[in-house]
Amino acid sequence: MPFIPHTEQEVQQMLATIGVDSIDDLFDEIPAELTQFSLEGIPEGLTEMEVSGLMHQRARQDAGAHCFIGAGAYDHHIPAAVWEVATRGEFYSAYTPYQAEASQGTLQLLYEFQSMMTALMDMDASNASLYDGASALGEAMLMAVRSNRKSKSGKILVPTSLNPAYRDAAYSIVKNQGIEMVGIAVDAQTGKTDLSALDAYDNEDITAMVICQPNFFGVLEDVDALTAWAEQRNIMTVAVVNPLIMSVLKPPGQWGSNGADIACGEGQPLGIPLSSGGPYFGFMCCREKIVRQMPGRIIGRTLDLDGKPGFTLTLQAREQHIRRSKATSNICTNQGLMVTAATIHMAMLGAEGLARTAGASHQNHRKLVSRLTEINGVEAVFSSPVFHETVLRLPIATDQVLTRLADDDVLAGYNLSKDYPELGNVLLVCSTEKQTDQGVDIFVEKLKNLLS
Amino acid sequence: MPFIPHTEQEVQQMLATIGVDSIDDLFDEIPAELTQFSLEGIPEGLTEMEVSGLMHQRARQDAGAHCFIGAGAYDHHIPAAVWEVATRGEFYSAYTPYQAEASQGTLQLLYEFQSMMTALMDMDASNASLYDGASALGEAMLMAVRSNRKSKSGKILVPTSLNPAYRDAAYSIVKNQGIEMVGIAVDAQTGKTDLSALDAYDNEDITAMVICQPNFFGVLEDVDALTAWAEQRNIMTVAVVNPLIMSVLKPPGQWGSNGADIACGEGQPLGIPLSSGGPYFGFMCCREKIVRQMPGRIIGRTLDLDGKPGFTLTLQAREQHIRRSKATSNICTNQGLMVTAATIHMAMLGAEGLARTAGASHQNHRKLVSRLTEINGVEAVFSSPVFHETVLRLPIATDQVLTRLADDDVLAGYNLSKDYPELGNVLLVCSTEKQTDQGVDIFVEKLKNLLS
Amino acid sequence: MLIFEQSSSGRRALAQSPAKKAALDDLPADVLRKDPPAMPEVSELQVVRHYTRLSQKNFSIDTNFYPLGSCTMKYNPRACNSLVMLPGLVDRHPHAPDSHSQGFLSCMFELQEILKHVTGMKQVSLSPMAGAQGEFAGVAMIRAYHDAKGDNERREIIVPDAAHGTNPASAVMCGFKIREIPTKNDGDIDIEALKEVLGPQTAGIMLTNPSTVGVFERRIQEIARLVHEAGGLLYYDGANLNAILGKVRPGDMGFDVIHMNLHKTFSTPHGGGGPGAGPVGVSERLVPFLPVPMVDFDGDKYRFLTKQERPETIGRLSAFAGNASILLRAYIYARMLGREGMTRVAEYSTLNANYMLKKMQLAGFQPAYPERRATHEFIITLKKQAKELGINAMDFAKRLLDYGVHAPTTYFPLLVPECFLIEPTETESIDALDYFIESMIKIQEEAETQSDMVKGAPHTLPVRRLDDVKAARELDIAWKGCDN
Amino acid sequence: MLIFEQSSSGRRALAQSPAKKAALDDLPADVLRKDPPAMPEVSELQVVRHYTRLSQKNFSIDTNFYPLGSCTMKYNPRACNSLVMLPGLVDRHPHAPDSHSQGFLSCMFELQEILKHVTGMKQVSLSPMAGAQGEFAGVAMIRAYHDAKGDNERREIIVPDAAHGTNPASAVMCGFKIREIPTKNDGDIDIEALKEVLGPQTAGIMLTNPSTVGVFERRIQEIARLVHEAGGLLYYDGANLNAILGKVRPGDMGFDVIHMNLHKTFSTPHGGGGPGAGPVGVSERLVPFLPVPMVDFDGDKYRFLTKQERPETIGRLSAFAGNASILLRAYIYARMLGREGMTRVAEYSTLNANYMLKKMQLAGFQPAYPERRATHEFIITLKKQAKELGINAMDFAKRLLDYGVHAPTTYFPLLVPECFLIEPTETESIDALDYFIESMIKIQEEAETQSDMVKGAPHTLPVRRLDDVKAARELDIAWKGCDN
Ligand SMILES: Cc1ncc(COP(=O)(O)O)c(C=O)c1O
Ligand SMILES: Cc1ncc(COP(=O)(O)O)c(C=O)c1O
Repeated sequence: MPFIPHTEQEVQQMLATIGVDSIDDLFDEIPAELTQFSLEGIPEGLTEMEVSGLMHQRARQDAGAHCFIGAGAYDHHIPAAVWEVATRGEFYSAYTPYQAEASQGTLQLLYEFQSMMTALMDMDASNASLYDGASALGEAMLMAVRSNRKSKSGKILVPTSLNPAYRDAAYSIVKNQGIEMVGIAVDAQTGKTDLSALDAYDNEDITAMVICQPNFFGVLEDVDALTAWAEQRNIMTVAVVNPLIMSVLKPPGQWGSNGADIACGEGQPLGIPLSSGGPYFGFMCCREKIVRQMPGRIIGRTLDLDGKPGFTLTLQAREQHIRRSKATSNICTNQGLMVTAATIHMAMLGAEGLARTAGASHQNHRKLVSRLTEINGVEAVFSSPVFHETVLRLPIATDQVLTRLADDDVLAGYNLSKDYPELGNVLLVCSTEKQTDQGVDIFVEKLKNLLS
Repeated sequence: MPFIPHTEQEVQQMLATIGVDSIDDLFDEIPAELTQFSLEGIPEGLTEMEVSGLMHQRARQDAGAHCFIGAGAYDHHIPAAVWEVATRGEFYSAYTPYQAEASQGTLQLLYEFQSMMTALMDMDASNASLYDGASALGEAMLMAVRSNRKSKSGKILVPTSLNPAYRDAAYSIVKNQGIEMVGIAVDAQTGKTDLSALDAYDNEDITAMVICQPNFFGVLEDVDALTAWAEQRNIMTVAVVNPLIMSVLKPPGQWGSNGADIACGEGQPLGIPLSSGGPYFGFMCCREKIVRQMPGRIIGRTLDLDGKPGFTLTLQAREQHIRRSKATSNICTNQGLMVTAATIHMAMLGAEGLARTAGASHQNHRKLVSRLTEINGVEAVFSSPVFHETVLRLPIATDQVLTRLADDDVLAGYNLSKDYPELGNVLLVCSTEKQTDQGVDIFVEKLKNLLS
Repeated sequence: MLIFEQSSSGRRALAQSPAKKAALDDLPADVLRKDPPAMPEVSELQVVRHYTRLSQKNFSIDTNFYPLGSCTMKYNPRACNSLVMLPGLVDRHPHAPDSHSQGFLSCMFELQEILKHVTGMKQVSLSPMAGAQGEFAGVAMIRAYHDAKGDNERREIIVPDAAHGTNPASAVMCGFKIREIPTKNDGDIDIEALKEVLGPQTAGIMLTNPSTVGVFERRIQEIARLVHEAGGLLYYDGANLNAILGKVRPGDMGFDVIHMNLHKTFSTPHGGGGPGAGPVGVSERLVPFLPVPMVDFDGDKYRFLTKQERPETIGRLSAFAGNASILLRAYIYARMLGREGMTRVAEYSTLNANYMLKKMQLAGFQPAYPERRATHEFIITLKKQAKELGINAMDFAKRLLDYGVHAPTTYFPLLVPECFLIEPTETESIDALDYFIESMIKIQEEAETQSDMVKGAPHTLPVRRLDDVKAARELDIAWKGCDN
Repeated sequence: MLIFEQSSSGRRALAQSPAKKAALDDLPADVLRKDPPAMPEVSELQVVRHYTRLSQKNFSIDTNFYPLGSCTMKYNPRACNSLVMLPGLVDRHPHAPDSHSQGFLSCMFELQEILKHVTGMKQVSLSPMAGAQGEFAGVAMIRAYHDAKGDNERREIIVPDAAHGTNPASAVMCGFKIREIPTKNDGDIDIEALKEVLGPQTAGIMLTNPSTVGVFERRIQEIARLVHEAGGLLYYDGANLNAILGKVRPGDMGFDVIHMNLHKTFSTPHGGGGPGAGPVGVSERLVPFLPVPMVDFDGDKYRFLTKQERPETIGRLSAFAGNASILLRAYIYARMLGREGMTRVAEYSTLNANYMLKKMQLAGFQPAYPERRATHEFIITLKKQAKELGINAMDFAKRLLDYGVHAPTTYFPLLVPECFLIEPTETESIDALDYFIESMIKIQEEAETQSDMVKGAPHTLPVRRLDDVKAARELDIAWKGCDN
């Protein structure tokens, strides 16, 4: 009985208090015919020592490669203090801060998080997180549809340069609500959303438009032009951005003339380890005027009975526990612990540290790409500027390159050919500030050998 | 300037307040000719990311072997909670609890530690730690000499079955104070201290005697007989024990008729990781009547101004910061954090958990030894019962065995031939509860191959 | 003080970012940011000190008894955290090739299997990231099922009035209309009312069992029969799975789809609001629709299954594979529990709840369902205290904080007036339970003799009661600089 | 409540020890324990909760400004902790063969080199486990040196009256007699008095520079010359090395042996009392006597040197190689600082101390050495307050705790009456320094207007002032069961 403190004597005492003979008596309201089954398929319990041995072994199986994969999850340095503080029991094992007086630690931290995110995005308001970047986009689409009362169509323009997993997840989330996602092509030359492709929608009722920065190819979009186009047509703009990179690139709040309406994305680059894809956290920011359409928890600063400042959940009338079927979203549990870490991480790095991290990632990437494209048959697919991620064309099948290099513990990148067969043999490679010269040398050498 | 928060503007403001022009002006009392030197030999600073990469690399260099070495440091399971709680900032970054009111966490924990150690040893008093097992023995010898006022000789009987590193360290510590350590031979057959060898000292003025349980060979000593012999002659007894094993073996407080006078040893098996030999912690317990001779800090329970119980450093008149040259020891900083972990560890395991851990280690060891001694030419050297550690005779040089097996990532044991050349090719092997059948299989297979 | 208010222009944690600033001279000027965001400029020590001190202002399982009903605030084993931080796990990229994923994938596959067995479902997908997303996935599968059959008129989901808010909200997100049915005075749902709303428009029903009022729905088999006969499917909200783990299985009760809250039943951390993990399990007929990715094992290698292999899936719900390292934590916990441990979770959480219920009843507190067994939780109604003493459930809740105990869930489910939903969990000792009951008895005395003091509680926390109205009216949800 | 008082007979943390009990039937009955020790019987959650809550009762660097003079309570980088916990480091056995030790040994060797360079000594041994053991090792080397020359009459060690208690205590442990010399009013030692005690019986002198009164010993070169001329050696107590790191080196000042407190200058944790690390560095003449083990590098492999290779060593001081993973932490810290970082430690700790000194002086507090520069620390004497207001240094110290600031070192060094030895360290921001000064000013006001309140401080901590006399008289140093 791991984790159960009861002694036999205490159990007897408790049963006597209750007035039953056995624990099984407490289950006497359950129909007897439902309790006949076997759990043989579940292994027997292990001690912590045994499970620790097992997990060390499993961990070693997957460990120790040079990783050049990005594609939505980025291996950035995380200060040791971040997770040492974030996993303190008081943060780690607290519930959602419903009892505000007993949760001022988490509440103040979340208020600080909201403040940092609005600063980073240059937006008015931020919520306290959604599940991940992809589902946040789904929620942002729903929010845009709710917010744009002038439009009836529920049509949302989505560039094909959006991460395909985001497209899929968002589609799963919005498809049952009569929303239509309309693909906008990418310029085959530049890798940017094709501005001229928008002409086709000039006179259509479009509810919202998604704009990525950078897009899935690493390419920098003409965010001002795209936003301006949408602004002129009262189309809600939903920015999907890498928040780390917003420390050096123009943030959504400054796009076009008035800025994007909603900004969302994946918070992972802000202090969350790769850990097989989760838990990460989705963030969402918006303009003040549509804050009541925002899904998720929001923390506000207020005063207590003595006039002392304090923090509390606010605008709860948007949420499912108050509004039930009329809520802005069904989300309840969000990604609190991840946000705790991200807040500490952002405080630790500050604007300057984030900018240096983004900058070094990009600089490393230029080195990597220039080394790789020296190899015969390897070339960049798109002509436009990128940020720390590039699509490369390969002379042989991407799959084959990935498998062979993995044998040498080089994880060469993301197989873009799966999602974009029209691009041929293409590989999405990524760099962060953690990239080492030694890692690049090995990558180049192994790839050269394979291709020669 | 990692870890320095000053901005240039603040520096100027501070210098202006002080009334100097530059930071260098603050060093104007240092003779100029002393400041001409170069630090070229020290590398340039690294970021945390860089040093983290470096340490991961260094760690990988030494990782991943099956370890059958004991010889004073034991690879026991440590619950994850132990170090997660012990390294909380409030424990990790506090000083020695001089300001009692601001240190009740550490002080109560240390009181609980003392309580657990006295229970485990069945002694009256415990201090709050010394450096390690070996130096604790040195201190125990000095304490015994101070405590045994009837004896003048300063002669201490020390069995040759004592860990030789303990003997050396204790000697370094006591040698300048006119103390003589007299070796007592071991019975070549049983591996136990030779009781008949004591006859030679029947009529000598002996101040103290050291008794190990188990001894360095893993062999269980006749602690009752040894203690009784000393008691009859008013010789102070200093027990050197493995505290984990005291959960199943008769503790020092119950040896002979009245128990040992002082018990000390290495606390490492109580929740401290191997970590290359330190930090561990030395523990020391004693009878009430000699507690004022004990070195190191002691915590007492008392009341505060309001009559509320609280904890504070007590009997400080023994210590260097009060008594200076007349102190019982020069020790100041001890091993607080290790004791923090050990206290949590002992609370977590309890008497039953410690006993199960010791028991499983021993049971595993019986399996290991029976497997190894099936190999031709491998046999146990001593006939007496051992506890989780055994001296094996090998048909070839121990060094050679160790080196060859290490190539296969089997760390086969401790080379006892170095310290006891008279025993021939001998190896000290050890088991803990973490030993796996798979590990044993590999060990046996590799050794078999080598010897065949 | 906010971390922003500790800023000094130009200060930073120098060890934490690259020593040199990159030029970015390959990028066009108009994509670059002009002014840096107004973020804190502080030292590493300031950060550590600030957030360490903030943390101390929280109640948490690690520091307090936390009997928050419906939330299963049980001990979160620290090993689950430290082991997922091992190199190889913490730094595995979600797109790592299969060759570098077997360790991780084997854990995921085995977790799928364990959850399958303990719920009695046919197959499990781990990808939903919390309970509500599990609900969404489950209801979406119900819709996909009917749609696949061309049964397009089934657009109603039935939920009891006591249901958690996420149930109707999730159903609406799947495009359904909600039909609410009442709960009877004995805590079971009103089957007559159910019969009335069932029909060809019925897509399904969402139930929690034990229900949110803390009792086991006794006529579950009849309900299942009725719903199935009407052509609907049954959804099981697994928030209360702790009560029955290993004792009775949703699959055997007749449910077609279930989500589990691993952050409740499988003890992954709540983290001040998340993350969770809400795997879904299904009966045979819903298997094709499970969300992707799932993990498959061919006896030799583990691999992900995606839309390619599972064309009828409702799709993916996240960019990668859900809250992977929360799933890993749950896996570690499940392996430590093992088969026997699972059953004991239900047994001892139920024992604790019934013990508390009985002792509180003896102390004069009024159970909402006095004739019923408690499950892993139970409800006390404080309506008498509210009426006679003017001390309501909120007042009791706030005063409990002064006693160092986190308040139970208050005002949920709403149908019980002045309700206290109390869930002790199996990891709490009798001492903690007794301390809670003693505290309640003391507060009752205080309510009778010094009611103003109780109404003014808490008195010993970092803040007293907060002005929620002001918070919503004068919205201050982000720091706007020193001038504000 | 003690953890013992939360016990219940038979309760335990079941995940934490083997599921089966071994028989031990191979062992003779008389060596076995009859009754289990009376230790706590508690659950895993109880342990975590108890010690988490206890921790919150501590002041610490991570939660409070901690200007404890002579103790260098600077920020302890968390990376130093987490990196030494990596598999490969945390589980390396001290007797692992060289083939499995190169990672660890290379760190140790490089640390030896760094410490050598920054102190200006010829060679360094890392093995002493704290400052006091470093002192012991150093003085033992002085003795070994004289003994090796047959100079057996040198049995006196000179220490200033302001020296830390460990200095005389360590010298006595090496069999020396202590000669104390006074400190002058300007904080330097009295060189005339020194001359008087020097002679053929002089083994050496132990100095701290900057001294424990917080000033730099200006005539250090003259002192070195005098002591050397008398045939003695100079010992440097490195507790205050933070003040001069990279600015001036003990080796250049003429010292023959130095210990460093890595838990001060190199920011390894104090851990509520330790562990520390007290490496020793020596000048040419003491090299043969350094304690073992040391680490050697032949350009290819790293290895330990022991008595075999170093026959004149004073021996080993621990069972293995000292506080190895504290040394690793110091190594990590040293690598992050780098060459430039070292110097800045001294510069900014000195800047902070001088700034505080000046501001406190302006606020009316009385420096002990008003004519002198502060080094990394300085002394304020509160004798005026004690005399005129009846509020002494202890009262100020206790009241500071109510302000959330740890008290400076009080009553050390003893020669300054009502002394406050204040060491801010370089990692504290001007805000923290200003807050301390403001608090002191407020306490001064309180002392003038509500002195009883100050004398009764602290008021906001878990306990008020404790009865130390009772603690020593009615000794209660171990829990004796519930009956007590
Ligand atoms: C009964 C019930 N259903 C559903 C949920 C939603 O789960 P989650 O918060 O993980 O989204 C909860 C959580 O509080 C709950 O208590
Ligand atoms: C001046 C001085 N010397 C020596 C020491 C002793 O160092 P340790 O506590 O590491 O033994 C100290 C520690 O407080 C000190 O301040």
